[in-house]
Amino acid sequence: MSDSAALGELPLPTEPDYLRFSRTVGSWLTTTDHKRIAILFAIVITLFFFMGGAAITVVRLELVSPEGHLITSDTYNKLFSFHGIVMVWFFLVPSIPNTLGIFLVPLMIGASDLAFPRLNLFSWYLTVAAGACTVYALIAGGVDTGWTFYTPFSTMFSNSHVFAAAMGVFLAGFSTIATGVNIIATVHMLRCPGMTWFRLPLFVWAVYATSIIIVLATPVLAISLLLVMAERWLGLPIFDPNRGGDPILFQHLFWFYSHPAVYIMVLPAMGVVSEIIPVFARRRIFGYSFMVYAILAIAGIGFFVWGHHMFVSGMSPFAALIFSFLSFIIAVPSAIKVFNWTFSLYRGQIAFSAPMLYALGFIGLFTTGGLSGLFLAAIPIDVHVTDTYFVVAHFHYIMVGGSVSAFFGGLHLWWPKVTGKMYPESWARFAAILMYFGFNLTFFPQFVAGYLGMPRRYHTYPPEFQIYNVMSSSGAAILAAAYLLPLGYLTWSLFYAAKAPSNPWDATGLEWSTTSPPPHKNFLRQPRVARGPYDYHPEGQSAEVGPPSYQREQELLQ
Amino acid sequence: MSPTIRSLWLRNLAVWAALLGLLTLSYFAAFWKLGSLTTAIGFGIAAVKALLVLVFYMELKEARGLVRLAAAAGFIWAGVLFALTLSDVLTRS
Amino acid sequence: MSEAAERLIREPWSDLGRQKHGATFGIWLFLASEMLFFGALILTYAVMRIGHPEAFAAAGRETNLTFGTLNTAILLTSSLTMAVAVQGSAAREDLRRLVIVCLALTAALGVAFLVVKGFEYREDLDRSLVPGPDFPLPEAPAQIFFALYWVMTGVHAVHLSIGIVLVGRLALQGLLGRLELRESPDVEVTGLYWHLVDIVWVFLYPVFYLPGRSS
Amino acid sequence: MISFWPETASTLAQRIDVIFAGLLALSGTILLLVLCLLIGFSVRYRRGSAAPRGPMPEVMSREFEIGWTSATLFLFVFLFWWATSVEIKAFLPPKDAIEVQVVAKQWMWKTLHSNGAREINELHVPIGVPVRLALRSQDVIHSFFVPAFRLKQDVVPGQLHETWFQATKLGVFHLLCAEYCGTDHSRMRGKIVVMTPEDYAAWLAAQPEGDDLAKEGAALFVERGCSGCHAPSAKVHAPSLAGLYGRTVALSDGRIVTADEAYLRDSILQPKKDVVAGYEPIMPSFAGRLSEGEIQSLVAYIRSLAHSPEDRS
Ligand code: HEA
Ligand code: HEA
Ligand code: HEC
Ligand code: CUA
Ligand SMILES: [Cu+2]
Repeated sequence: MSDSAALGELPLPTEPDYLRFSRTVGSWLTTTDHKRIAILFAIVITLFFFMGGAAITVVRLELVSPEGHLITSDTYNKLFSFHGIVMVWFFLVPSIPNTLGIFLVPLMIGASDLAFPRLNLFSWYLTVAAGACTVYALIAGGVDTGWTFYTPFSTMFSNSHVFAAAMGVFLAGFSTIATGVNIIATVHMLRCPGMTWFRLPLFVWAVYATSIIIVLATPVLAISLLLVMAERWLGLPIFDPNRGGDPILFQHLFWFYSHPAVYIMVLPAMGVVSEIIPVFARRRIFGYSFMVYAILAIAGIGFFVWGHHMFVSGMSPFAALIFSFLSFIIAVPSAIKVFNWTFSLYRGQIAFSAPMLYALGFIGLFTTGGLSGLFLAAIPIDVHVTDTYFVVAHFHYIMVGGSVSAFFGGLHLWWPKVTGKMYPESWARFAAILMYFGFNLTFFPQFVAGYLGMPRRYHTYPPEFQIYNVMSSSGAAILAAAYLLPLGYLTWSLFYAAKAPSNPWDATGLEWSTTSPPPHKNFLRQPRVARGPYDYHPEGQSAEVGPPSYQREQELLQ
Repeated sequence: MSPTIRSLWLRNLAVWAALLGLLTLSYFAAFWKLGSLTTAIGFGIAAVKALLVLVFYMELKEARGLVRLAAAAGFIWAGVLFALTLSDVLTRS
Repeated sequence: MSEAAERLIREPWSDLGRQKHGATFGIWLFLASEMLFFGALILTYAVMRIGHPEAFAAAGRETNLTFGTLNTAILLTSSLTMAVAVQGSAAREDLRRLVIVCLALTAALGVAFLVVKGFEYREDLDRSLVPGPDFPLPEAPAQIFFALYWVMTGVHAVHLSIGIVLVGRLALQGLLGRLELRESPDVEVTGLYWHLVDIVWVFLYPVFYLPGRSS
Repeated sequence: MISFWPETASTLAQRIDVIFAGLLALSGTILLLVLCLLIGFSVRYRRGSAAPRGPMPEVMSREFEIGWTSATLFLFVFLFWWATSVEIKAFLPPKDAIEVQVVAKQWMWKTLHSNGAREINELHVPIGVPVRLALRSQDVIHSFFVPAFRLKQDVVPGQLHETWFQATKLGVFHLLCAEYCGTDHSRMRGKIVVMTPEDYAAWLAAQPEGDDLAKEGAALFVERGCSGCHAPSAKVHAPSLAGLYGRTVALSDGRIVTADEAYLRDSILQPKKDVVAGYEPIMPSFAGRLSEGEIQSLVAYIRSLAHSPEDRS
């Protein structure tokens, strides 16, 4: 390990860290430092997460009684539409790639910034503009199309602010494309000496694959929304069945993006979990190369299955069969990942710190949500449960139980690196456990209600479903508390917590070899890498002390 | 005119001539009464023209593998979009 | 490496060759994205045309083939000048004048395209070939053809206008000596964008101008 | 009262429940396996425990990965095949089905029986008899959803959708709109009343003598000017519609099609699409000029002409 970037060998920087590099507000708003832009993104998405959460809090409150009296049907429709739009495009899609992703990718591959720093800043301003459009749509009276904007309702019948909302999503899409291009180019062009493809941390692989999906799928979303806007604004008849248009075509265009988008939302989370587990199990991730292929397979096959959202839409039965088959196939790489995470624990030295709790929660909830996806991929079952709460439960299990948990896990894991402060461990564990129980109480009853036949997007519902809704709403209250906790103690830690060392977890990633928080240019000297990621030793010693177990495992895997 | 400049022009003018030739062909071919073949010819010629621009003007001929890969990805994924959407549209009753 | 080249290096790159390669790769990624953008529009067109072949043939006869062909020729020629500019800027010799002239020509041809397109739009408007109550053709789906016509040529024109600004800016900077045209990645990147916008039009030509001519 | 299984009231529901239960068992097993491994490893290999560590044992190698990859792959292909076979069996309605026309609009369901009886947000059907539904929408996309039958079909405006069911249980069941359709989406609910065949016959007979669909269509046929061209006396050269329904029609572009409902509908809304051989394409489109209900009446009228003795000239 003579010329390696073994931890501690790099001279520690003496210049001020990136947070203190310059202090004016202007220096933040014109920064091209990927770490600062990541923080800017984090502020925006936190804001939107709580806005989306507040909207659905009202919804859950209303659903406690079958004949809701709290709000009108129109308000109800606007609330869940706002919730869906905001949570998907302004929170979950940019959540991990645009915060942890752009913060960590250069650090993890030993670069001083992303390939196109000004494009990066531009992307943030686009997000802000997009967010402004969406907030405008909300303030001006809201939008009531659901996050799916189905035609002809969105084009000819809705009296709400569809144009502004679609414009917001349209811009947000371009913002993610800009970040995607940036990340792909960075991973290809700026890896430091010795950082070969198969030494990349899985998080980098995951964000890289996500970026490919973003770049190739988002333009189609842009077109579908552009056509909706054109139809609303200029009366063009593209989706108007009365003039020969085809409403189902819209669904094809929308889902061509939005199915791959669900992998945009889960792949980075998988990457985070793949980083957390080795750190706290002190073990190399099991089957690293298969994990890489699985990531790429998910990204690739993810483009072939969108039609499973349209089984009852009037699509041709022949196409439905193709899409159903491919939907089963995409579960194979997900299965590989679940098994590999599980076996990474085998013979480890497992510590149950907060990030690890989130990661373990992720595995269980993702598996549950993924398995429910198989029910949906089976056409006859989907015919019954589509557009019911079964689907709502399915995707919240993956997106909230899975991705949001992983996001929180990553946030805690890298909090010391990002802010230079430790978070309060026992509070964090408590929040993680509370989140897990709150989550299951909120969304498990929805599976049952869904199979019993409770449709989604229902303001009022037949009274026999009340019991499940009451359970769900009480779970949501716990969940809200569990999400507010980190907001509290993480903010507290910024001011009062202990200073973090460079490598509090004894981890092997390159990002831990610089100071916390990192200096303006990330590394003072060009790092070099001479070994694979996750070079942990299971006997519990830290990476530098133990023998290079990585090589031995490599031999075993050959 | 230096020799570099001359070869620069010659090379590119040849491609340009081919492009305009194809454009002319495509103009007249649109009037041939061949049913749906006429449409196919129109798009076929467009594809050839696009290929010429891609290969010569956009220098995919000399480009590195990585760049070609990026270019190919665009076409392949557009192909997926077409193939699977049309698998529905063409078989809908 | 020349001193001028040194000045072109930007964070986080350490050498100009890689920076150029990175810029080319980056713009190609964006172009791949653009291909799906226009691909989705052409797919919309294809699906509609499969559903209403006669209406689309009838509508296709209403577009102005002369303007369309002329514009295609203009754009193809602008691609020629752009290609010469790019290759000239990459040549070992200093071809500064040639590059600037070709860039200016390219931008001018782009403007010419927009002017022709403007005349064509005016004619279309005069004949009220706009979806709506005054639409002259009896077939309802012919309106879809023209809806797509306006959207797609409009989006293309926006792209082209951006291209004109970018190319014009390069030419101007070159003229004022503010830009090191020879090693800068900007010329190549702008050129690639320009060519893609051109390719898009090459497909719009059979899409909007050729249908229905043979019947 | 808390229940975990919906009512099973159609032939389809029974078959779907079998798959659902099978999948439930399978994924329950897998979930249990994953959770047991997770918890088991977590406890045994918690930091500081005495369990032996060391490198991964020899058996856990590449073959392991390939093993579970192919195992899941086979399982998934099997699941696909199983689910699909049920789907395909359920696809075509039996020939002897009774027919009901359904029109969806914001925010109600209108159902029309073949004898002209109409209902709003209700549908009476006999038990044990296949019922074929022909669904249309007048405005946006709705979805005809009967949980107890495990039946759902989106209704896209501008298209004719078909689906069918056969009830196996007497009683009243929810009819819901499952596709979001605007303000009162959640109030677009109705009920399906399954009756014995005798009760059904009695119910049908007791319905107010509502204008027979075809009769209404006949009136419209004159009112909307169809007869101006299509009546035998008309000067315009247009095909007679008598005996048309169910026949094959030769089209001017060489295709031969069967004059089914979708064809009649298209002929009215998009006459240029299928021009009958030997006629000029002069018929105007009636798209946007007729409501869904009127189109249905016209189609019913043309269908009723199928059996008239008059031959097609
Ligand atoms: C991050 C988000 C995310 C992810 C990752 C997924 C993953 C999957 N989804 Fe999901 N889905 C959504 C988000 C997501 N989905 C959303 C938002 C909607 C609704 C949109 C709307 O209408 O508003 C939706 C809707 C949806 C539908 C349409 C439902 C409907 O509207 O009718 C279908 C149908 O096939 C489906 C299927 C799947 C499948 C097969 C997977 C697979 O990728 C899952 C694979 C994972 C596993 C299978 C688990 C792990 C595997 C093992 C442990 C192996 C062992 C298992 C066996 C051997 C059986 N999803
Ligand atoms: C992508 C991410 C994502 C996330 C994170 C969530 C998070 C949550 N979702 Fe979301 N949901 C979607 C994506 C997401 N959802 C989508 C795409 C839809 C479909 C929309 C559509 O049909 O178009 C949907 C729809 C949806 C429905 C169905 C509505 C309907 O069909 O009628 C429900 C119902 O329970 C629900 C519940 C929840 C809950 C309880 C949470 C919780 O996890 C949220 C927890 C967070 C908080 C609770 C915030 C805490 C903060 C506060 C409480 C402060 C409040 C302050 C004030 C009130 C002043 N969601
Ligand atoms: C201007 C004259 C005209 C009017 C008015 C008209 N039709 Fe027609 N119709 C035609 C002609 C001509 C054809 C044959 C050419 C074609 O298929 O388009 C035709 C074809 C048809 C067909 C297909 C017949 C076949 O043999 O396959 C149907 C069904 C039909 N019309 C129904 C109607 C109905 C219902 C109306 C009124 C709502 C109507 N038509 C009004 C002229 C007319
Ligand atoms: Cu009709 Cu929902
Ligand atoms: Cu999907």
